[in-house]
Amino acid sequence: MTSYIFIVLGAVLVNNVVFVRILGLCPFMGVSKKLETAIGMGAATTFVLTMACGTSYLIDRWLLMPNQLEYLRTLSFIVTIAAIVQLTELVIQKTSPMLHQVLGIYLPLITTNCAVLGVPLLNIGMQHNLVESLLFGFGGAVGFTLAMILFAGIRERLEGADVPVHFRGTAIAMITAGLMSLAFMGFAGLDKYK
Amino acid sequence: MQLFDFNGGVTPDYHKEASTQSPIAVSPAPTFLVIPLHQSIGGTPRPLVSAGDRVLKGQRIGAADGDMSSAIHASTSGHVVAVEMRRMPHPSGLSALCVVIKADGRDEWIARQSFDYRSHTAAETRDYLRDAGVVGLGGAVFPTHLKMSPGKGDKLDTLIINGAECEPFITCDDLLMRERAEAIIQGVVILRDLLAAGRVLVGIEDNKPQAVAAMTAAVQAGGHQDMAVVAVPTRYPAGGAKQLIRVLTGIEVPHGKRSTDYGVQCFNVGTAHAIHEAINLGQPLISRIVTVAGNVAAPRNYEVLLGTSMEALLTQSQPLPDTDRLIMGGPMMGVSLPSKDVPVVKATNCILAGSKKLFPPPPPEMPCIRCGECATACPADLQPFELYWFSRAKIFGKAQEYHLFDCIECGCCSYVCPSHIPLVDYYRFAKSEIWANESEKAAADQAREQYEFRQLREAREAQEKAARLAARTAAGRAAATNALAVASDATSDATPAAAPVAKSATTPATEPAQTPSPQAALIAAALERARAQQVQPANTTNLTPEQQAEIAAIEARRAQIRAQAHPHLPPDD
Amino acid sequence: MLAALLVMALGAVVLGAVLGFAAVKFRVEGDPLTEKIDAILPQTQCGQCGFPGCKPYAAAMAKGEADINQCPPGGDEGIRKLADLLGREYKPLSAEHGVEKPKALAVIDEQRCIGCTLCIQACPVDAIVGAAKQMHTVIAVQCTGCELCVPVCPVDCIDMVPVAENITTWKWKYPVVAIKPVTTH
Amino acid sequence: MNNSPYLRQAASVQSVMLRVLLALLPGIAAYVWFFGAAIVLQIVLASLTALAAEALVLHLRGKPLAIFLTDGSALVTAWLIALSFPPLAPWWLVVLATLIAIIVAKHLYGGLGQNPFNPAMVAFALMIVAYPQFMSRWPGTDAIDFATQWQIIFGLHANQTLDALTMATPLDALRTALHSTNATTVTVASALAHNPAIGLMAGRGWEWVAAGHLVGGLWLVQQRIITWHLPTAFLATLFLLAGLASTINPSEFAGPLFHLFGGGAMLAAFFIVTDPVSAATTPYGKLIFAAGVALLTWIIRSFGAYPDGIAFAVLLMNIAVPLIDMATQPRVFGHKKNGSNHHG
Repeated sequence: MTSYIFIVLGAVLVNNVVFVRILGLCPFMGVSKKLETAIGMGAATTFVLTMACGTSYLIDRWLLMPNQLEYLRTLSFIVTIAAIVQLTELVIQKTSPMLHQVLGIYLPLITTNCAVLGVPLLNIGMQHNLVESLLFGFGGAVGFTLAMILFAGIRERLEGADVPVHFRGTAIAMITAGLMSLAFMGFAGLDKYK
Repeated sequence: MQLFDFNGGVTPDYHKEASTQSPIAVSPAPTFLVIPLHQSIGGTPRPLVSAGDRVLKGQRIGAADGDMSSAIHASTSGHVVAVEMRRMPHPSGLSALCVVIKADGRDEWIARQSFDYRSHTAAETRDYLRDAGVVGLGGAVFPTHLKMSPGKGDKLDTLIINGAECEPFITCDDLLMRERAEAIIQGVVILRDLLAAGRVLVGIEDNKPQAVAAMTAAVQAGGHQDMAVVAVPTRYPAGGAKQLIRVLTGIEVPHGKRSTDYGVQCFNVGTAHAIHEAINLGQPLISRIVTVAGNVAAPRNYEVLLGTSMEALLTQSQPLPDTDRLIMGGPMMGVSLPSKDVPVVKATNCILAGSKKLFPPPPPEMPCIRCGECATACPADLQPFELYWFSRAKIFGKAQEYHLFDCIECGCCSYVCPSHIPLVDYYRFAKSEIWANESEKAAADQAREQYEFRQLREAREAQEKAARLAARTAAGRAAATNALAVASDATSDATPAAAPVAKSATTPATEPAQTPSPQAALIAAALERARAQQVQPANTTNLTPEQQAEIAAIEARRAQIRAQAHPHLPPDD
Repeated sequence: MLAALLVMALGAVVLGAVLGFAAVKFRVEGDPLTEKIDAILPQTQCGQCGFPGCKPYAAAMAKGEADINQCPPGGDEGIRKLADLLGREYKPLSAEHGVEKPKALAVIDEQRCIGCTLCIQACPVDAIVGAAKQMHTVIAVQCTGCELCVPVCPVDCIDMVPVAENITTWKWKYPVVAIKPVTTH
Repeated sequence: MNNSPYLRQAASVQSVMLRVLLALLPGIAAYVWFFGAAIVLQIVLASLTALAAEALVLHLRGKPLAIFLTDGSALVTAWLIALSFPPLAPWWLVVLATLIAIIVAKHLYGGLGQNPFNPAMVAFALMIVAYPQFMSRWPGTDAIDFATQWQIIFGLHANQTLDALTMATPLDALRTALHSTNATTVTVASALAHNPAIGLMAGRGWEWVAAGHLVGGLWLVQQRIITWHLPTAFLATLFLLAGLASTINPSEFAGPLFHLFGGGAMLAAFFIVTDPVSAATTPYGKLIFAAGVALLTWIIRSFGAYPDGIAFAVLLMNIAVPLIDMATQPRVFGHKKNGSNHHG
């Protein structure tokens, strides 16, 4: 049980997908201008990422490994993720048009969110079992959502700041992301305690 | 009696002693009076007089424009010299329509009759007050008759009379209460009766003991058991209506809500006095008490006829030579006037002469360090620094989320700001931008509706036309060809048969753009007529063929744009 | 090799079937985005954007076929709002589509008007009234200031008159920052 | 000609900053008393760098130098950097840190009042990540004369004897001991007992520096420069957490006084979490912010990889400030609900 909690906490804080593993920067920079969209994106990614971790584990364990097809891992994971994203988009469009509109073109972007591919691959590398895979994926996604929300909060406030012209927009956002990453380094070592 | 407290507020130096040393003086009637038609919240009254008319003192010269407005009266007898645009006592320095009266010195009143409000319906009394021009004299000039509905259950719990007068320098209400307490109480009685108020609380800041004593005496003399004069702690802005209601009753009236819905209503003492004069004496609102203070040798209160030039009034108090500005209102909320040559209006409770010494120019504005002093001082419990942050960056939506419109512009935040930021200026800017945006949005919505209606109509017309044309076939074509021939002649009117083709806005330019279109024929013909009628527009006397071709080309382009707009419509042929 | 092909083919078939089913099951009609964009546009219907009205321009933007900086009447603020809504980067108004001007209204000089009705046809919001051969008048409250009536008038009798400020439309100005930047360049 | 109000209270950013600097003096005095004048050298270095960097950026941005250079904000940042860094750190470390604090953390965000992160803490965190070996040069128990200190700071001192002159802070020593390989036998008591640097509570000398900061901080509260919310919430949370943990497991967790008077806790309580620009601003927000900093500080001190977690804790809570402020908006006059609702 404790190890499960450590998996989730580690994925959320210590090895935060965005700030420590530096994955999923595209939506992190792109959809974090407003808190609303950041939350929506985080929710959608959480769903997709958790699903992707479970599915990819099953594919790897029951399809690829028995047939010695590990070299197809990346390829088959991408295809699976793309399908899950498509499915999510269709479902969201039908059930929550508002969210769909808010997410706009960023929903398909989840397909190319490297975090969504990266976390399942990390799962395989860490030899997690199904439950651990799901938890790790969920934790990573929560960490991603956390990063998105915190970042969006700061960006909303920064909109009013008198940032030097050359640093406005993406430049200052990158610097901010860097400093946030620095702050998250403070969590280093917490997952290795005892 | 239990008093409540409001958060925030500040205690600046009050400077009230100087102008309370002498009694209210009557400012002499000037030769010329400039009476703006728009002196209250709401619609601009319609002028009822024109140049040359003789008017009597108290005669209505501007009629209320609907119910959300208030009438305007001549302040003295004389002749109307002009109804024209004059500079207003407004921060913009812009002009507005005013009635200019040359006084004849006789000061001849209209026939004055008291109004027995007990034998009239409430609606009739309200109309009477509207036509008597009674508005709130605390500075907001909201038409009083609009505040006269008791709200739920036809009864009001508490009627509050505002004699707090919290702004530094201003003492007009103080002196009015000292000298005319009985008249005020008579006005309060009328208000109490009309609003069916259960009790009346007169709130006066405790730095005006003489006013408290005078009002208490007047209440006792009248034997009013349901009235109480309450001294409230002196702290700016205790005289704000919302703050005074809170202090006296504990009730908080939110922004945009009517206080009657919460069982309270608040009137200024000056307004009560004006109601007494209008109803009991039959005198409409033509004068008011104005404090003249600040950088003057003899600060004092005057009873001033509305329309008197501020300069004339100021001179009576002998402004000091280093006076560099004129402020209407107090030092916390008053407006800097662009010129001395503006009239005293219903909103003028104080004229403040300023100097560099008295009101030093603010030190340079520094960035906000979010120290939170402003939030501590804000009587509306806002976060002024957040409002500033978003107003400065013109992120108005966010400013509204932080309740920009709950700001009463009392100036406490600017007063305490260590960075010397003119915070209120940012809020005024943001508010007027938001209002402008809203009216723009309304205009855009109307335009969209008009546009869509037009599109619908055009589509329908085009379809009808297409049907007609299809029926006509070759005959129509021949007529059109004829029309072209005729058009190139440009001597006679185009044949009626050509008209449908000429007007076919949906034709996707079937003819080459360069050839003269039937429209050109129409225009030429019209020009011909114009020439015949001797109304020759200077720039069209010699319309060269080149110019005609240009017009035709413009037409063709227009047709193309139209065609793009309706690609789905069937072509005319 | 064969196994790999089989696995991938199997995946493709299964996923394709699921998506196909979802596409049918969760189909939605309509495009609310155009409406939202249209709500931001100023509705002058001036056509300066290159489209025959605000709605077509909105539709083009919704499809991603038009840029957000083509509307001069909407101005800088309009572009910012569009950038915000569509999640695109702000960019300044495109010069080829015009410049931001203060709002003006069309006024017909009735002495010169010959009653040709061309302006009536050109007006996208029916803000000009008058019959053929009679003087035309602009209904000021309905005029959007699109200027479409100006070029079509054969006698140049339509002027664009900037809307003057009065006491009620006057706006507080942006507070002047007391600190003047030291100009070193 | 300005608009209303025409009256203003006499207050200025300058006087606020000046009083903050004054309040730092008791702590600095104790610092000099126990550890020599090296800290003064570092303060001078940091101040000069900060002013130069500030002047450079202001010039580049075309802003008036006179007003902004004298506002004192750069000096406050510089002093905080000097006071949080080891006094024997090489000169370039302090200069680099100050440059980063002023240019990156402050001015890239628009300068005074607009930085979301505490500039001094950005500098500290960056340096401890980048140069951990130099960030542990704390003065040892033996007094070193100023000449030697000067040599160490400017790199003129032979490196081999450096280790004898510097040592880890008590916080660091405790953490290293508890996390070492034979950690099973080490307890807080045994680790501290063998440390000559331990004074009454949290390190010889260090506890007096902290006391100095406490005195200065209380004066700031009395001067109404800072409100009680932030320091109280910070110190109380740290006290409670440390107290609770050390009561439950005294062999593994240090006591509350060790935490309060050790490391930069007192400096943080009154001078760092109270930075109004980067801290939360609503009354409840302030409590949450400061408590959050204390919680994270204690967690990082007790379980993390860095000796003193204050810098990271402050930065982490800085990140959350916009959200904290949003969630804790006070009730507006006349409104029922809290928070920023549109139609209240």
